[in-house]
Amino acid sequence: MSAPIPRGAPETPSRPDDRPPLDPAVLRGEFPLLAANPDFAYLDSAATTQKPGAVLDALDRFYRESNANVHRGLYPLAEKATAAYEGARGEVARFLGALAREVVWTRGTTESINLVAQSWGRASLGPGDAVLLTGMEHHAGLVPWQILAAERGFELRFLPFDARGELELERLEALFEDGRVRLVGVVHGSNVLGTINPVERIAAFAHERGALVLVDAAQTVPHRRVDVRSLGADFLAFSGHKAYGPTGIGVLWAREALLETMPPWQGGGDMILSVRLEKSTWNELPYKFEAGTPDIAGAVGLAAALRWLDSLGRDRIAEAERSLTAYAVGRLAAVEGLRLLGEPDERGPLAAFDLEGVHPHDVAQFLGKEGLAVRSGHHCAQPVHRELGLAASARASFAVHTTRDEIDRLAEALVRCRRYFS
Amino acid sequence: MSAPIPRGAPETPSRPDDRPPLDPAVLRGEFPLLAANPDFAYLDSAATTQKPGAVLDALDRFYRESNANVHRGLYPLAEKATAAYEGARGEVARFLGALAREVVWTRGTTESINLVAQSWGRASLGPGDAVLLTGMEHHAGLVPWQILAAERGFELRFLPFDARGELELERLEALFEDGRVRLVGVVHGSNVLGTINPVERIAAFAHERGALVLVDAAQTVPHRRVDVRSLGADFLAFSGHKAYGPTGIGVLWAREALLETMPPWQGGGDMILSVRLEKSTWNELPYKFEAGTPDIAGAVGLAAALRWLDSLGRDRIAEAERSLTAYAVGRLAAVEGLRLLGEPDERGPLAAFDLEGVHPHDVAQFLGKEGLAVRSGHHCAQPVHRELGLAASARASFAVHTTRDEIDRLAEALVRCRRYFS
Amino acid sequence: MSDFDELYQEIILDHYRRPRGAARLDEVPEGEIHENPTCGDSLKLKVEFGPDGRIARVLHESRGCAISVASASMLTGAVAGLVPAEALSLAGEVEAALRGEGDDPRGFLEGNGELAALAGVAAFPARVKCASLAWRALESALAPPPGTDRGS
Amino acid sequence: MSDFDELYQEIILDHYRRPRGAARLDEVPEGEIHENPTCGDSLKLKVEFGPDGRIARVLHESRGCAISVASASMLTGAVAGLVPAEALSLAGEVEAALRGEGDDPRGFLEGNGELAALAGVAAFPARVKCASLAWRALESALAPPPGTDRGS
Ligand SMILES: Cc1ncc(COP(=O)(O)O)c(C=O)c1O
Ligand SMILES: Cc1ncc(COP(=O)(O)O)c(C=O)c1O
Repeated sequence: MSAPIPRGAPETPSRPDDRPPLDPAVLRGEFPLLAANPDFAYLDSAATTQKPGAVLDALDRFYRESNANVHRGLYPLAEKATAAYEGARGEVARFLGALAREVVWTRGTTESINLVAQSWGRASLGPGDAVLLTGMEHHAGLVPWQILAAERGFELRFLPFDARGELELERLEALFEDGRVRLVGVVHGSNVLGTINPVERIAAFAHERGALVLVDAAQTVPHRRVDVRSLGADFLAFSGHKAYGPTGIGVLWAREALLETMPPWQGGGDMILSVRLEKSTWNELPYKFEAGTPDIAGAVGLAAALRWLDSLGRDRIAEAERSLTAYAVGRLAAVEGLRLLGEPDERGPLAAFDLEGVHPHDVAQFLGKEGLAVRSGHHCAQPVHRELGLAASARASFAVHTTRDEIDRLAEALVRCRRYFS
Repeated sequence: MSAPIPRGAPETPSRPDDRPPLDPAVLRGEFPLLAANPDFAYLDSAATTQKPGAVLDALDRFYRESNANVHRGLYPLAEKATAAYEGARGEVARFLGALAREVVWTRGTTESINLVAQSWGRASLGPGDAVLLTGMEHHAGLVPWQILAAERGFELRFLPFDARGELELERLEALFEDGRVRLVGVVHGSNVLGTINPVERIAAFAHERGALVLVDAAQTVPHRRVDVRSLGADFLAFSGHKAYGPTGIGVLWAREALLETMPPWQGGGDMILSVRLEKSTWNELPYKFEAGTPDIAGAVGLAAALRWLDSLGRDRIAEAERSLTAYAVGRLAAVEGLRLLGEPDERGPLAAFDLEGVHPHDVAQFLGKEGLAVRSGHHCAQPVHRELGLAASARASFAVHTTRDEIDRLAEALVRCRRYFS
Repeated sequence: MSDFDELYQEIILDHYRRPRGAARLDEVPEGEIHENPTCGDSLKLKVEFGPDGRIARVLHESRGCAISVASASMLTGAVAGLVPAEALSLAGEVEAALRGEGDDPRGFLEGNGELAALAGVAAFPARVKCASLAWRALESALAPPPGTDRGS
Repeated sequence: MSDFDELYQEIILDHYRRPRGAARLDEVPEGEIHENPTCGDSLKLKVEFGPDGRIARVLHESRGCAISVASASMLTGAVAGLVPAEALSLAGEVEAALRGEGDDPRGFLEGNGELAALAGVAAFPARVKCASLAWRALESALAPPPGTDRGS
């Protein structure tokens, strides 16, 4: 471990952004895939985002100009690679208002949460303990804990959501009453209901009762300011590919003091300080959790994506998407036979729905042929659907490049779709 | 899991390749980074390879033309992404002589071995059992077992190597005598000694005694034919980034029957069949081991790299590198004060060495300023170095683009280097 | 005819709107419900035999898309009167043809009455699971695999 | 002067070839050996105090590169005569300056006698660990951290 870790400074306090509002039609031009397909409406950004040219260029440039393995090379190219890679870590830290040594690279949100479960959880949880999850977790926020609970014998509890898709916070008191809850896992933005959950309040409540808080920010990092300290998170996970970055890279952020106490998860090169045949000792943070050659180019690409987001301005993005989402909700709600899943107070840029008499698969296939890409299925959130009495739903999700025109096309196609199948 | 899995057919029997020998100087031109730096001698391919244009184009083209999340989308772009991704799995299978359903995507060799340890190992090993490793494992092949041994209470044993860097196979009998060995972990090509180990013989021996065999093929897949059936492997791991592919992607291959019995490792989306709040069931192979959004572009890029390797011809590559390596060994051995680590019968394309009176760090720094990129350190193989009475070494490693001229420059610079520091 | 139109031929939509053999099958235990992991769709299936050992009737409770419901509906007609071995062999062939495997998958389906309408599925790999679900359920109803928690 | 020549100034090479304070320190227990995880280099360090509580002498057994040996060698001269608190504070400042941090890292080193020769290290981030190793060892010799298995 050779390169000094750049320090991420807490985010500068947000100044009002007085640039004109973002224009999605113009931003479309920054996405090569969209620019090449002018009639294609990509409404599946919650599954994965399209990539701006700036990110593709950063990836390509890394391989053409800086490619070498990191940390262990002394020749100039290896130093360049290490500087790019550790610089990317610093940029992620700055983006989250964290320290660079608190940023652990993973493949994505799923691996981040598994890391917490298998390192912190396996070492910390046992019979008599409980982990509290919300009823609207993505499978990534649920299944790792199920697997570990079966192994370690602790209890899983669930905070339910109401008909509008809001968490029933008034139940927290009872759920915590016996003092067994050690961790709360909460999705910041639901990928089905759209709900933006009040993580700050939940964290304050949990911390008063001695529990830690893990935030699944896969659906919020690309869309709004996410500052780990002001959220009050102890762990926070997100995926690069959902934030305009490449596939294969993601982040686990955790408070330094927690990371210090956690045992390593994977073993191998780079995470060690010293290896004897019979025993090894571990490297410092964050390398203790990064065994083997990391996705170097992916890290560089993710940093380029976050830089690109910041250049647009995160508040401007949030504002543009808020207004587009409100428009979409209005247009969709007016489609006959269409039921929106969730009517939360604050909604992220997505809308899942049920179209009476038409299975979501058929909806998506129909829309697909019209050049409208929406997702259908359970969106890796089967319990949410079961709670709503559905097996699956269709979902349209939005990004900085989504236009009102695309929403109009969606609403009109849905009317035709229902006619076609009934 | 929607797309049918293409079937990997066993490799076609090798016909003699009667094309002219590969010309490294010409191949250099296919690597954008090398082509742009004509005086730069990249002698660190064992750490990570440079990427041919064909791979960079495949990556870029994926994002520009096919980017979508896989498996769950029904619109045409998602089908294209899924076809590219599963097609890549089929190509890896064909390359290894395996079935597509036996190919699990990971981040690299390190994660592959951790997966075996934490899934198969945690479920299968306990007090009274032993895992036999060689004394020349990379940390990736050692530390995961150390971590698990501490948790599960089994024993680690080691097959030592001799002064030439060959495994002492005559000791196998004694190591297996008590019938406790359940798994043998063996590095196919040592990343320090260069030794190509006789995996076939070790596997036959182990299988007769009921033990499984895990092969770390990180240093052989890029350089020669690796056929999982003829090796007799039960598990085999390699990294894309060392085989001319992108960072962030690698492979665990395992026999289908083994994968079937292994519990999942990470939990999340895509690896499940059905999720209830309290319990879930697992998807079919290989998806049971692939939680969350995979490195889709990475898989596509790795397939492009393997295609590119196959277009050169794996036997031609092996032949060209064998001859280049023999030349390098001769040139290096003639440098005064230089001691090669290992003199194996069969050597992969690398040479680690000790230069009398000069620390490897200083060697690498000196060579770096001369435009020669070599690695220094313990190369994630501390026990090997300890066995040789060294803390570290310098290592030059070769690839299809390495020229004799670069070797000459290396040998000459080493002479000057020794003079400089003494 | 576009791929889409071939996928949703009139005969498919007809089977979807009026599925043959549809029934409530509350008696089918949870463990025997077949699920499509992509969407959480589920299918229960029950086979009734005649005194001659042939399949007298297949009933299904399908919660799924047009393709999966139509496939289940057509299955009921296609296997009635077959002995289990014949039905199993047909199921295997249909699944292979849906995946586009074999010498002439389209020809095979077109030579099997209404199943011809499923020939359009092969162009949509993501829908193969939907069309196969009922056939897999039939296979495990006729030859239940030893206790396993894998996807079918 | 190139970065390389500044890194390996004559004074560095001199300290490397004839390290001051070098000794065999077999008495230092295994747990107190400092290692550089990049290369497996190791360093043992022993501090001897005078009756006045000041550092009388520092001895080290360095197994490392020119930079790490020279840095250890120069350390012995730089901290002799200091009280522990002064030595700790110097170590902190040297490490920060090696990382290129602070207002004027080069100026700081150049104002500290022979340590000026370490100013070239900041241009080589991969070598900062080498140059810091002895200073970290000194810190833990003077204020051993509570039992930890982390890297230094
Ligand atoms: C023999 C061997 N095994 C395993 C690895 C680890 O590979 P990775 O860092 O890609 O996981 C390497 C490379 O560093 C290696 O040379
Ligand atoms: C809320 C939420 N959490 C977790 C995930 C999993 O992310 P990944 O598949 O990138 O690991 C997703 C996306 O699928 C998501 O929407």
